[in-house]
Amino acid sequence: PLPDDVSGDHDFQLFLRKSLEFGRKIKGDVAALQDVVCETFQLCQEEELWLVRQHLDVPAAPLERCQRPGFEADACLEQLHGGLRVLAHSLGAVRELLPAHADLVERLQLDAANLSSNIQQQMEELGLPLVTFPPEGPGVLPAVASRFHQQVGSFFLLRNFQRFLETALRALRHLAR
Amino acid sequence: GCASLSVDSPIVLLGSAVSASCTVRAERCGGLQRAQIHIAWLLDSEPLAGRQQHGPAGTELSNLTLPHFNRSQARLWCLLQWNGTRQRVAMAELRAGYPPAKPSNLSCMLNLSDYGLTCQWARGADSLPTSVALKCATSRAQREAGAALTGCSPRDGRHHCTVPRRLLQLYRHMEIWVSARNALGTAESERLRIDPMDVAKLEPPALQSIEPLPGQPDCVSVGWRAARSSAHMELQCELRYRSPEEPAWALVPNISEAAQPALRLCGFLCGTRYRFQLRCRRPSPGAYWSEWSPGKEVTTQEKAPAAR
Amino acid sequence: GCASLSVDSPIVLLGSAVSASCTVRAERCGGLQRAQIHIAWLLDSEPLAGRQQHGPAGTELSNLTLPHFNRSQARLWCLLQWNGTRQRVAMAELRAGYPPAKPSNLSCMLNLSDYGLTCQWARGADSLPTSVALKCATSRAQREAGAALTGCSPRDGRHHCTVPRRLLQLYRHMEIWVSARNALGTAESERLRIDPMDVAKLEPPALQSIEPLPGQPDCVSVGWRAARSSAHMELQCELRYRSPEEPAWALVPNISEAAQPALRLCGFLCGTRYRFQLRCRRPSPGAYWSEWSPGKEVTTQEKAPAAR
Repeated sequence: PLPDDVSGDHDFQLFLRKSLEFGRKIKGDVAALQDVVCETFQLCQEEELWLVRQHLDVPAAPLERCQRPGFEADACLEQLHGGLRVLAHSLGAVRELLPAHADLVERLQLDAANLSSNIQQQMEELGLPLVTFPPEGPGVLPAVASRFHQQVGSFFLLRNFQRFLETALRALRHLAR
Repeated sequence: GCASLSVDSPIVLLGSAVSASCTVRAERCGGLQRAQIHIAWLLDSEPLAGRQQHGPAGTELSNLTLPHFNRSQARLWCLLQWNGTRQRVAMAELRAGYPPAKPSNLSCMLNLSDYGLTCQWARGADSLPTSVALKCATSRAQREAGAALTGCSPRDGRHHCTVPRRLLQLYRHMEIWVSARNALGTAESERLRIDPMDVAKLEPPALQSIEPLPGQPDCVSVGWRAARSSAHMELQCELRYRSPEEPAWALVPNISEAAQPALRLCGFLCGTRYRFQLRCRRPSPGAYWSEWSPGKEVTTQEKAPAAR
Repeated sequence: GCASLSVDSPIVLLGSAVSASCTVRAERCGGLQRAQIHIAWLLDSEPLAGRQQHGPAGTELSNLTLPHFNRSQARLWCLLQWNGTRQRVAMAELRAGYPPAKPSNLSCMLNLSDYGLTCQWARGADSLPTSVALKCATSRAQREAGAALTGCSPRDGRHHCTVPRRLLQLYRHMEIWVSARNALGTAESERLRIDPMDVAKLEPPALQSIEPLPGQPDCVSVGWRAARSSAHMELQCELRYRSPEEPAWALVPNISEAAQPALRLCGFLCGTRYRFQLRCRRPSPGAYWSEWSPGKEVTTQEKAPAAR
């Protein structure tokens, strides 16, 4: 677990403030990309896609150690680190669907991977062990048949990412208090 | 998945008919019973009515025909009601347009600084995603074998591009044309048969000196040089001159490169200030004039007083 | 070949000695007999005298020493007389100069439109071909392992370049320095330890509205928004205002992003026209101010007539 006195440690507080700001930036870019998906693919309302969703296994990154009752600071940081890596990797599939917005998607991938590595470096400086698994597979959307299913897959990937960030920001704010 | 949508042809001629069919497999639709299936359609956001019927192997089927589909681009949606919500279960992207218009007014110019051949043409508006390429056939064998190579491709939406030197054949005729292709067909421009050197845009020549000729007050000697980049070329140049009083330029045409380094001209008024400019081009059809050289001025000699 | 020229070191410190040796193999020199060989030297076009002697295995040898070679660049030629003509038979390029000067005044700025980090520095004149690179070390491990990567290289002769986003690490300290290398050595600038986000150049904020506060004639409400590209950021902003009569701006410092969307200020003269501008920066050392926002003007309310 996190060393007891770390919460008051200046470096750790600076890390949390920077991560909060970085998280807000990423969340803003995810929202912008959701607008693009809505405008480009006419996929805007989640409740219209539940049926199709059942045939897609869009991975969501687990964050139960960042929420009550299972909240545990170091385990939460580890889940944040792992989840950001998976989401950064899976955005590759979205990039192919939106060639005209490749810059925005690439920036999002870079930012998510960057925040993940910031967390990793901070944990290393705190002497916390960190197990990292390479994200496997071509991306989030395994060989789904139609373009439509890929587009719906990208819709849910971004929605999962948005929810992941909301939970992450809440956890970071809690740690910063 | 729960449903699949098939369209006879996703890209059609503007205004022609499109038929689509949505097949729903109840058992894969989140517990929906076959009897509960009501298939609806949307063209972008416009509701349409299909003809629903039982399909093979327990599927439910709906067919839809768009008699005159005339949107350049649209999304056709197949929807179901499920748990009181409207579910989008399948989609197809439709496009309508025309085969590419025939590119016209193809013209090319060779740039002597990098020997790139820049060609431009006129093209109608594209109704569909169209790939455009400038084709070059150098040898007769290549032409007959239909093995033309792509000289260059214009960047999106532009009507010009530049064939790099390494794909050109100088001092021999090439055939050049524009090919435009989309899902509904291909169109080719007229073929331009040119030797790239014949359409070289020359650098302007240099007027080095203009001197009155001693004893011939109405004559001058014009010293000039072709630009370095055309020093080795056959040239067809023309000189224009004018005194401030005269409204129009006088022209001395068909000056060849052999007239270097100096040209003798007579017929000038004495004691008059003249301004001279020179330009050159290749002596071939379709050649481009260089810009006029910077002007040079001279005042011809006064007439010698008649011996009394 | 007929002759070979070896130099102890082709690139030397300006003014230091250079020794060269030219070896001639008569049998490979167009029928020259050993006795006829007379080796001459040229430094560019300046004749020099060498010490000629017989060399091993029938070769003829000439040694030359330039005690103080101080040309930044020169060609050393070895020549023979052959059939009455002077023959250039071997050549070596010599250079003299100094190790690179230490780059200084390194500063960087992050551009928020593409998140490229542009760094610039001061550098002495280069006496020799010098390769310059901006080095970045992100993690501590990279720093310790000396595994810094090249963020960017300035184009010939320039003193700035831009590290692309994909090589940056945001929100965490990086070490950045300039490395200059030539044949005589390497020089490194001081190391800049920065989080690129701390040197972001912000877009100016927007002053959206400035309204007098009812019942408080000396107060106004300033409505403002940070630029979109810094909407998520911690900010340190300052407001300046001035009425036409006053020569100097008054300043309201340390306005944080939390003061959005509106800020209440008092202490203004009544019935006076004021002009307001706002700017923001990152709340970190070395941060750059944005430009001032476009100005906005307001006239404060007249004082309410005292009740008699």
